[in-house]
Amino acid sequence: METTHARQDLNEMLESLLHKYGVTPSQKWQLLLELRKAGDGLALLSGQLLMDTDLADSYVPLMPWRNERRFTELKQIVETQTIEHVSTLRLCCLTDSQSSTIEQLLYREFDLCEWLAGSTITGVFASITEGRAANVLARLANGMLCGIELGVALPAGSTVIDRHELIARRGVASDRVVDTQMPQSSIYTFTANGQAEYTDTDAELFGLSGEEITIVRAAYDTLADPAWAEQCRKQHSRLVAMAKLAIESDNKQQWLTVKEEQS
Amino acid sequence: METTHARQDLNEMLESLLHKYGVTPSQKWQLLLELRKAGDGLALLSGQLLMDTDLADSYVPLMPWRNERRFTELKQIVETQTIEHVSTLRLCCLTDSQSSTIEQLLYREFDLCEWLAGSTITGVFASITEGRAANVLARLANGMLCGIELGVALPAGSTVIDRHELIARRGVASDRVVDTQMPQSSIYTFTANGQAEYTDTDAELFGLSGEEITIVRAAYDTLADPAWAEQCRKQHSRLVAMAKLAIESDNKQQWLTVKEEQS
Amino acid sequence: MKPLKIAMLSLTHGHTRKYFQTLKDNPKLQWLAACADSEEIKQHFNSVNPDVPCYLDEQEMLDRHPDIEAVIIASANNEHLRQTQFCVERGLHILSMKIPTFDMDEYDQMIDMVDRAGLVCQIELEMHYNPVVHRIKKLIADGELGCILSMQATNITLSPVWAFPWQGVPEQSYGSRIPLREGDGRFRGGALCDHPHIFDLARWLTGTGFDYLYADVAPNLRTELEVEDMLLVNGKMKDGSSFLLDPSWSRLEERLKIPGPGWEVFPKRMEVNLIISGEKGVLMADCFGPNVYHNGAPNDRYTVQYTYFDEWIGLIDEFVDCVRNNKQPKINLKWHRQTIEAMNACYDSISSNAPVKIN
Amino acid sequence: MKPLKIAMLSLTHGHTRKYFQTLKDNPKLQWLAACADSEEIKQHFNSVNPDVPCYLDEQEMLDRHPDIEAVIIASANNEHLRQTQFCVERGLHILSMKIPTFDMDEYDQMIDMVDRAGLVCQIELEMHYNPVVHRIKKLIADGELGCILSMQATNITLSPVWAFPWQGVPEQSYGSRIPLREGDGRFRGGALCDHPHIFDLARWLTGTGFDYLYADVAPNLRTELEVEDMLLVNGKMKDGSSFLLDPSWSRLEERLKIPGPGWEVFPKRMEVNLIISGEKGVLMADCFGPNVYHNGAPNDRYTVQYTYFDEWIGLIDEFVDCVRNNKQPKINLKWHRQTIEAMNACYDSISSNAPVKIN
Repeated sequence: METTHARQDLNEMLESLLHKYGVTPSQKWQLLLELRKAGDGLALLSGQLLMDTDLADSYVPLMPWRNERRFTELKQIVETQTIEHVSTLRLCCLTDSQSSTIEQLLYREFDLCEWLAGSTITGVFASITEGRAANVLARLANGMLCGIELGVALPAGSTVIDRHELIARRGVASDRVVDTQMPQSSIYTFTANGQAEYTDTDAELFGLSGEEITIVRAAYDTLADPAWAEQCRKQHSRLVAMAKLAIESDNKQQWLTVKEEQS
Repeated sequence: METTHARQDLNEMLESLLHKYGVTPSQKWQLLLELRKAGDGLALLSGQLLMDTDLADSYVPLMPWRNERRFTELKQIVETQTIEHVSTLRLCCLTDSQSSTIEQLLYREFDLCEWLAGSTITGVFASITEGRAANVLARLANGMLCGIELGVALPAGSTVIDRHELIARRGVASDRVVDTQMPQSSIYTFTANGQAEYTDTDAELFGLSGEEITIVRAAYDTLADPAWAEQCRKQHSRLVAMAKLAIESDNKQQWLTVKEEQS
Repeated sequence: MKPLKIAMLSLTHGHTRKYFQTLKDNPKLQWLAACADSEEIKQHFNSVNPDVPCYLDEQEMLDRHPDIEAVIIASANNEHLRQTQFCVERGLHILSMKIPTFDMDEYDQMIDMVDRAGLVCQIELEMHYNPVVHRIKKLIADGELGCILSMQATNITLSPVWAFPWQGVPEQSYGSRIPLREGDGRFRGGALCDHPHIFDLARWLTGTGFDYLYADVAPNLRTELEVEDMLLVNGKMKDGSSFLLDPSWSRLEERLKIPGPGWEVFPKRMEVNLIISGEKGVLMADCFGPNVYHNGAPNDRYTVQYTYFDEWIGLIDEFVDCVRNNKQPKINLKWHRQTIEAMNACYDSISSNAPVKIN
Repeated sequence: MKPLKIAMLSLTHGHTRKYFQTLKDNPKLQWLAACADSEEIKQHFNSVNPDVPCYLDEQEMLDRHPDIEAVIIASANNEHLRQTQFCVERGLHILSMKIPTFDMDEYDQMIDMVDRAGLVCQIELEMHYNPVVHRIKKLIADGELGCILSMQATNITLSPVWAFPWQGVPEQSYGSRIPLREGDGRFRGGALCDHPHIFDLARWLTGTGFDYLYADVAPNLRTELEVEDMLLVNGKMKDGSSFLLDPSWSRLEERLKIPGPGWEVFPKRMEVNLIISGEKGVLMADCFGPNVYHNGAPNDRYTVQYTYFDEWIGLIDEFVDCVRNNKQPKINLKWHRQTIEAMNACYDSISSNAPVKIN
């Protein structure tokens, strides 16, 4: 995760947001940017960091991508039936090998798949090469099909390249504008220091990076609504199991069904 | 101009194109990539290189941008009335100060303005800062208004950033896709050597850069049609005069009319 | 902090609906009442805000809700002087839509009456609370671009006249009926009057004022309108940097009476883009992008679905802070005066075909 | 070089119209005649190509134009075997549309008859002449990406069935009526049959063959069709690299009988995009972009206007060169065989819900 701020800063930002909107959490809490022994109270951190750990009661696994505005809008496009009868989801996420593992990308995209589709994955077929590229087909309980293209082969330090497209009987929705391949930015600068890009989407948390903003907002949501924190824990268990299932599917060259206890 | 090939290569490419399509020029010719004393026969080169020179009879000033496919298509969108009743043209071209002067950009964009609009510029108002940025309003004989935004403030070695938009009573046409700011490419590569972009549009001249292709094709057109070469010479004189007029407009802080002999 | 008790006037401005959610959700505000310009507007308001009392008479509203502390003036431009006076006389703080008045004598009267009453009068220019603009401001302040050479900016939208008819009536939008120029059948009061933001940004981002402006109009896209819808503005700032501004209604619209999904014909109905060239480099910005995209309901047309529009959070934060802590908002009447002067200069330039100096 | 005397058969294939300009303009060709599949098609042909004689009987065309040297087979897939035989018997070189046949016995008969006759039979896969594909091929050959780990590719279009009905008829498109799988009301013969290109590119760009393929269908966008329109293909190549291919009709269309402006509903009616991950980096490509854009006639919808479609120049260059100089085209029947095998494997995988091996 791109972090330009210390953990302390983010905790203070979250604290002031809770104060501004009058939210009083029922327990002590701490926002973490990496896996560490939780202290007193709740430890809030991205579920991607908890994939290889037993989920202790104090951990709240966050799915910060759900707080990205583009995904909020895509979900709303589906829910308001702006596009109707989604048939297929086409998800893609490419990173470098330092910022993600294939398992972590599977975790994120499986979650986005289920959340955007409003359904649960029932089975997967995966082709994975050297733990560096994965191609996955997932079928959802509501009949939709989802293709997931993942890779960690970008050079170190690259920004994430992703795409999320929903194809429906009426209309297509996507976070990439037509006839483009690359994510676009709000600001481009060209100076003697080279080219830089900026995309600021949140004036209230201005100064934080995009990823920092989503983790703060995701943590806020779980503190404001403990029932939601509980749902995150349940979804986390499913996502970890499905990521493992995808790897097993590649090993066995088989379509594998998500078992009941996973849903 | 980005040249990855020697002049000799381009002359050979042009020769083979003439041969393939059975075109036999009536005079000796030579394609030039920089201003030099012309030898025997015609010297074909970009008109932008001839702005400070008397136009000797042997020079054929080329407007190679007219051979860019995107501009051919934009012109066709106007001519076929796919968009109807154009009101305003919005043109923009930003380069570094090594590859262009403001005068050269004025030359190019004035030509594109008249060619896409199918009309002639009747007057201009320009604001120019330190010879490094220019903002121009041009009015056309057919009533259209054109805004031209120019700059040579990009860092050395930058690729050109431009945009050409036509706004009509029915429809908008542009060479930039909606909700983007930067020119897009056909291919992006991300390797340890950094990011690279490629846009190949011409399999017949594959291997040449985009600018090389347009200069070869522009030269071909003038050799295939001597009447067209003569028109290029006339247009060249107007464009040089209008670029000077824009600079005069900035100095005088006045709207200036294009004089009859210029049209 | 005690929530600010607030009301809305007229409800005929294009931004009216943007306040509804804010007024309901923002814990810093307590929305007491609204006053509609007409019975038709009142009925529509009641249908979407059934819990907020709506009146047709401003005095009646105040009589029923004597604890109102501030009002949002959301009316046609030619109502602003009268409503400002009305508020000042009753000691109400004001959050006003973007054009106080184009008549500079009236404008100075408004400054004078607000100053003497010691009230907050904030002009709503929401770009000041846009996160992309924050970043641009910071990059310039950090010296990334060096001295500014040139700024090119668009503030282009579809035309709201079909939903807000006063925006097409010269007397209501510009304040009087003045021909654009000799031989042109159109009058002042169109797209230019709708788009002060880039004039404001040119001043705010460069930190200097306008030196001169030259403007020209193009043929209207909407031939039915008697006001201009396409124009371009050229000129220089006092620091010698040049600019080109596009404040047009250059995106076509479906002629909806009540704006909603499917309003746009071109996929992006609103754009504020900037290119700033400086001695050290170039910055390009889209203040409302990137976004998400669909071609679904209602028209199956490709559409830019904006992903963030949070300006009203910061705007209300500032307004409440100014009222409660007795501060002057950044965009007060005095700051905003040169923006209005510059817009008037554009109209004068169009009619004279010559640049107009700003003092 | 003497121009090649050429004719067209059937005129029912979606690419038919792309040849008209080429056949008229290309100095390497002399277009002698055409033979239409029906009176209706003949009439339309005559209206756009009044100078080219058009027949309804293939033998009659040859009798009238005995100097025809080569033909373009532009017909439904189930006509290809018969027409190939017809041509071979008459010593005519063949440029054939993209699916010779899905029946592998028939396919091998075709190889055999063409081989024995010593004729050129080139399969039209125009991506081989696309300049972006040339660049990709060169970048891979130059080792920019190292060994390939993964390839993701789309070959998505609108559905041409309303203009070319045979593409929705299992018997004419796939060659027989075979259910997609138990309990599914659809049959083989839809979008997959229209999109061999990315299967071909996977082989051509990686330089290896398919190991296994797994495919699945999604709910149809067009519920009226009895063939599949949405599917995805997963699997691995022999070198261990994995792939995900999308050969869907995932872009909606106006149901025009004769394709033309306004055909597309989604702005981009056709896309071939690739992402190739290698040990040394990643390549992303759009073989048909960037372009120009408008929202004008006929539907005021935002539309991608393609800026280059020159594939037919290189395609004809190769075909004429092969005929005149007795060469084998790159995409001959033998090369193309595994592409067809892989597409059949997709259908088998859909019906078995298991990956299918390629030998």
